Amino acid sequence: MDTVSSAARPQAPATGAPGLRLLATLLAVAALGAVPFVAPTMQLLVNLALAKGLAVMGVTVLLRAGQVSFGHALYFAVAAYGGAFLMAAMPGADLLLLLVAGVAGATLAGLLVGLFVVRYRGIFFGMLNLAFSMIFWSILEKFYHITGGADGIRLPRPTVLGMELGRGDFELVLFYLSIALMLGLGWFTIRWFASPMGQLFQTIKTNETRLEYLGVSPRRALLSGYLLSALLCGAGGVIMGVAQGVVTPEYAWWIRSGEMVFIAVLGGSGSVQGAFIGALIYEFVRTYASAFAGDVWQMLLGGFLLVIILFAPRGVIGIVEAIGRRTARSEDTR
Amino acid sequence: MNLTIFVLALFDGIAYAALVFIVALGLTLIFGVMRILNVAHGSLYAIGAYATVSLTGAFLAMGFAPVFAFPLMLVSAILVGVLLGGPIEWLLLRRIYDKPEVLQLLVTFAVFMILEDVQRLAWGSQPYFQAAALQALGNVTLFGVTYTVYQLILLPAVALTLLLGLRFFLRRTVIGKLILATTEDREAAQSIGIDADKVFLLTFIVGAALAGLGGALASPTTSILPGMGADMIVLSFAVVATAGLGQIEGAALTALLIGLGRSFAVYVWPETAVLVPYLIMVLVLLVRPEGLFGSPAARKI
Amino acid sequence: MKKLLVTSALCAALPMAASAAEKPEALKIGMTTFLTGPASVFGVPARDAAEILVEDINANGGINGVPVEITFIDEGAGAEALTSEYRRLVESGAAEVMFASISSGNCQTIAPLAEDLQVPNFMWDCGTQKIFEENDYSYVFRTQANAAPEMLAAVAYLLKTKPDFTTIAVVNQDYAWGRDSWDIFSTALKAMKPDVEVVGEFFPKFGAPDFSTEISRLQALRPDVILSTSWGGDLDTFVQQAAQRGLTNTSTFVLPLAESSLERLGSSLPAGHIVGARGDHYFLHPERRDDDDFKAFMEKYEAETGDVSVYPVFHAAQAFAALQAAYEKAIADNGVDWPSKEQLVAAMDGLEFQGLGRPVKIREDNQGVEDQLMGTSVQAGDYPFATLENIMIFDGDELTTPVGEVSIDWVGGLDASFLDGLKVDTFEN
Amino acid sequence: MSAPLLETRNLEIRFGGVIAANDVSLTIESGRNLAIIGPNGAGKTTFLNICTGWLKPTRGQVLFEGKDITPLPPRKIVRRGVARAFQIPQLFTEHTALENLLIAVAAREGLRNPVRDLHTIPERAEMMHLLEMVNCADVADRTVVELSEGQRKLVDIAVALALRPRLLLMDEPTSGVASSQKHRIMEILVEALAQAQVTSVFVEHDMGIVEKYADEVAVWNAGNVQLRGTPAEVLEHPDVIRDVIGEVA
Repeated sequence: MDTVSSAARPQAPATGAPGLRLLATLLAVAALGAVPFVAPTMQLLVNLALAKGLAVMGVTVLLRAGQVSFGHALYFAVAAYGGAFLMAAMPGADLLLLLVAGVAGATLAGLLVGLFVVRYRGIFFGMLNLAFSMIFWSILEKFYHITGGADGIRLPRPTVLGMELGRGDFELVLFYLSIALMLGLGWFTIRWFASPMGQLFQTIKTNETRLEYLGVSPRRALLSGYLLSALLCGAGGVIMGVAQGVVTPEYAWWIRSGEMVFIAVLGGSGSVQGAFIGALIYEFVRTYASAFAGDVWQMLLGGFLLVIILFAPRGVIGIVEAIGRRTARSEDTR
Repeated sequence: MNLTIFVLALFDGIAYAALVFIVALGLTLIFGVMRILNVAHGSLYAIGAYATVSLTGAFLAMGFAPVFAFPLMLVSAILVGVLLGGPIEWLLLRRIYDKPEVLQLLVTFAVFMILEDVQRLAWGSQPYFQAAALQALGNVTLFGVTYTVYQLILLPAVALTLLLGLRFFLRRTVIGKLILATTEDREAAQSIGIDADKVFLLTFIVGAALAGLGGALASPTTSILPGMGADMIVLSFAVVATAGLGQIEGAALTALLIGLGRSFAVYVWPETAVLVPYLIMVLVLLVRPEGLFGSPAARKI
Repeated sequence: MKKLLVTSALCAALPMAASAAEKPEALKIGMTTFLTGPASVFGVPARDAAEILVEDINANGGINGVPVEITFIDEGAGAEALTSEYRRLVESGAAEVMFASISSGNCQTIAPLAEDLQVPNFMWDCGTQKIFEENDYSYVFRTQANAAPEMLAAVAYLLKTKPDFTTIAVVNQDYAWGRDSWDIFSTALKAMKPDVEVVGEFFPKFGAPDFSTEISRLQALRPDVILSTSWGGDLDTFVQQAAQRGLTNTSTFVLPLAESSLERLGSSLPAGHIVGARGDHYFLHPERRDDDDFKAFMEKYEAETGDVSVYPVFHAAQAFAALQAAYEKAIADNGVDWPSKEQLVAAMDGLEFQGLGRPVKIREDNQGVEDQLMGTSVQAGDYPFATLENIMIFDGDELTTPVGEVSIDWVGGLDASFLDGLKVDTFEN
Repeated sequence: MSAPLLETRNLEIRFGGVIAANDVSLTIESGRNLAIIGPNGAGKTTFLNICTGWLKPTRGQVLFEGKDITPLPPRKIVRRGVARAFQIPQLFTEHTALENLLIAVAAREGLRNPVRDLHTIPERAEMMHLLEMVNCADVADRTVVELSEGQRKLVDIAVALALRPRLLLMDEPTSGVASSQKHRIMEILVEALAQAQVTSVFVEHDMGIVEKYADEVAVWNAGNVQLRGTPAEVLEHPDVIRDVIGEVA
């Protein structure tokens, strides 16, 4: 089962394009960084979008190996609930400890489930991930006395480097931590894709037989990428949980996993920048569509994705790059 | 776990399994032929339920007898199949057969999101309750427990008829053979003159109609409210994957397995009732990676 | 100095000691309710009532001349969307006072958030008693009762009208309200009737569309009494499916929140089942149904929605009555044109107000004290749905957990004699 | 004399009644390139699949350098020094020719650095040299889908060579290539094998190729080796002319 990311494979960039892309990325990051000052009311929304973008990056990693998981909200929820339980056990816990614990929990869950699901491909891989996330969802939903049941658990504000911050300062710290995570984990993922391990992982998409005949177990190669995807989803989960202040079983619901795949393809399947662009678009449409067009944000997004799939399979990032190349070309000819 | 409890769990399980099977049947048929896991199946199920409740309500208001609810169920199923199933395949899916599997899946996910809002715009968000068909058949008491004839007898009977009917249709009729041929090998089928496009359109309409029928049959047993599609479809995924993708007979057995599993869980350890179907799915796929009835595709080099 | 302030004419000239806020051109409030999902049958009536109440307030000059504007947030969109929308509304200045919420789960999430945002928040409908018992708030108030008096009234009415039952089962929604209300009900019942036997505990999912498996199980268990504190679409589905399979003939149902479903249940709810209303809320309230304000509102509500008022409507009316009374008290206490937030919050202590039932008082632990109405269903024929007979209204003060005590412990310490001492007014219908 | 490079003992495998390998005992000495000829469907490819662990025999053993490798999966056998090239080239279609080799060497070296770009690994020069050896240096940066059938064949072999195997099993290295190109490919191939001191076993139909490039020839028929010897001996043998060459000519 191959996927669209073949189309997203960066062709040999036209002259000047890598500079253009770097410039565009820097501009975008600068714009994001200015949000708390330029548009403070949007800070929470952008922060949630960044958290979702981190998780979507996890799904994008798997798309690069031609695999789609419909259950990665599992790691999103494991990390968020891990953070919530940690705060309940250690009330004064620090934000960074929460992040590390949540991500570690998600990666461990990724190992336990991964050892099982890496034996499968295609629809079975997708559905098995779904099954595990639904098992976790029903545990969260039904074991009320342990997990707080359907109402979820509160995730009170953690301390930052030992300091007890007020709400405004804390949210600013969280916002810039999210941007730092986007840059750090984004850079790592892009480099990892180009690294030997990342390249071996991506060969699962085109020829597992040859991979076996290179002396590499395809399952172990897939597991390496699977763990990274669980880690990224975990990071997103912790940030979302802390930003929201409450974690609910909804975090592990299958539609949230479907959303992540949706956003990955909308933004640009296989592209790290695409994951964040997709997440930002998704959150904006979800929040502001209902302001203009009543409660039809789902229909708008569904229609938007259909247009993308039918006419621009390389997603929004594909469109942006095409425009970038066209302006680059028109400059050359002038 | 005395005998009566065992029998009660059995009856509840069968009634629930019948419904789950009818919905999973359409999903399995579509996947078997078109290799597409139709996420929008859940919305078609819900719209089938809404349509039945509206039609039945209107007919009852005009003074028709409750027994009319049954033919109306078929009408809503056909409406869902033709008015929704047809355009989805013809306008959307037809354009992406060459595209990677994840995109086909996502197109149906996008359609699912669109139809969820269409439901809310058309029928609002408050719950509907229309049990005329169920009440028309009355109750039966077994072991001191009163069951509705509708749930205990009608639903399993319809499920069985659909299973045998579909098997007969696929194996004995010309169109059925065409569909089977296209399932085996689409290129080969086209090379001998089978119009695969027509077969796909027909298959999707039948599959969508089955989803609508599932919703129609479920409508008297439950209150119709937004989100019912999402709950049922995720369960159908479990049934279809456990059976082995595209295996119709397999879907019947796994629906029974999951229906009984869930119902026994309610009696033994209620908290796990929601968990059991997915646990069964994981355990089965652990033992048989291609699903109960799936056949492992030999990897040729 | 205090006496000087009292003479309002004089104080107008004096520079104000407390910092008075200047009169805004509108008092913007936000209200969370269920607009989608199964609970919308419960939340939508409350929204309709709120809109009518705002119209009425603005019709006669608003609050001290300031018109009220209201924005609704849909609780049906889930806890996350609710919290982010709640924050957006408060932080963007689109709401100075918040009414949140219906679901006890959402109340538990919103209360600390409101405290954090320092926005006055009326818990206008949620019932879990844990919020004020687990920590104390200065910006969060409850303008209605909580699970303790509501469950105690149900137990009292059950033991007074059907004292000789032996077995009971429960089917509550699996979330904060369902769990907490059962804890209090069962503790109180065991304390006052130690020989009772609980034969089955079921907690179906919030918003469950189908109860057939639970109903089969209940028919096998044959309990004398079945308690369900579910509400909205869940209660409707449960009762309709139970009636369909004859369970309502073999067991007596105790439904402390069923007043909100009477009209929708129509003929499904037969006679002889115990119905409550989480307070003295009933569209045929024996003491209030002939009062002019009551009749005027009932007619206006029915004209606009085509339905009779249900308890979420009464709770909305109480919240608005409390809002109006608080502002008027704050203005009077501080002799200002418009109170600051601190002044408003201070006025809440011991506030007395009256919605469409008997008067309600806010105690110093910010908990409202409200009398409780219980009755037995009867298909009297003058309405196409069940109405109530053998109505008892219990005094709220005696049933509400004393300030500072934990409900479960206090209720556990009661005994059968507690019933005899209760102040109860009984009405034929 | 050290153990033979590869030895099979009484190999047998059945596919639902059809015997693809019937009591095959064969030894391959290092440095002696062996060609396997025989009618289609005689089980030649199956033999290669058993030797590389893709298929498990119903009976018998496969030994590499004296050690039993029968139960091992292909990846473990490859790690011991056996490599495989395929009749249909098995390449990473979305990667470039050079990247296919770089990935092979990354697998060989077990490179773990998660942030170093594959293109910057020291073995890049070695891989470029390997591409030159197989005469594909000019298409190093073209993705596999853009390559011709012949180029893909050569890159497939180069990928196998990148693992520095001691034994290379090839399935019809020149099939699907224009006959004028066949000899050119074999020359490039034999040259590369000699430089890398790799012994090869290759299935072949073209007797001209066999005669020119094989040190030894084994005739495979009905699931077993019928005859073995130098190309001269085997190709004149009457049975071979009747059963095998008659069919080919």
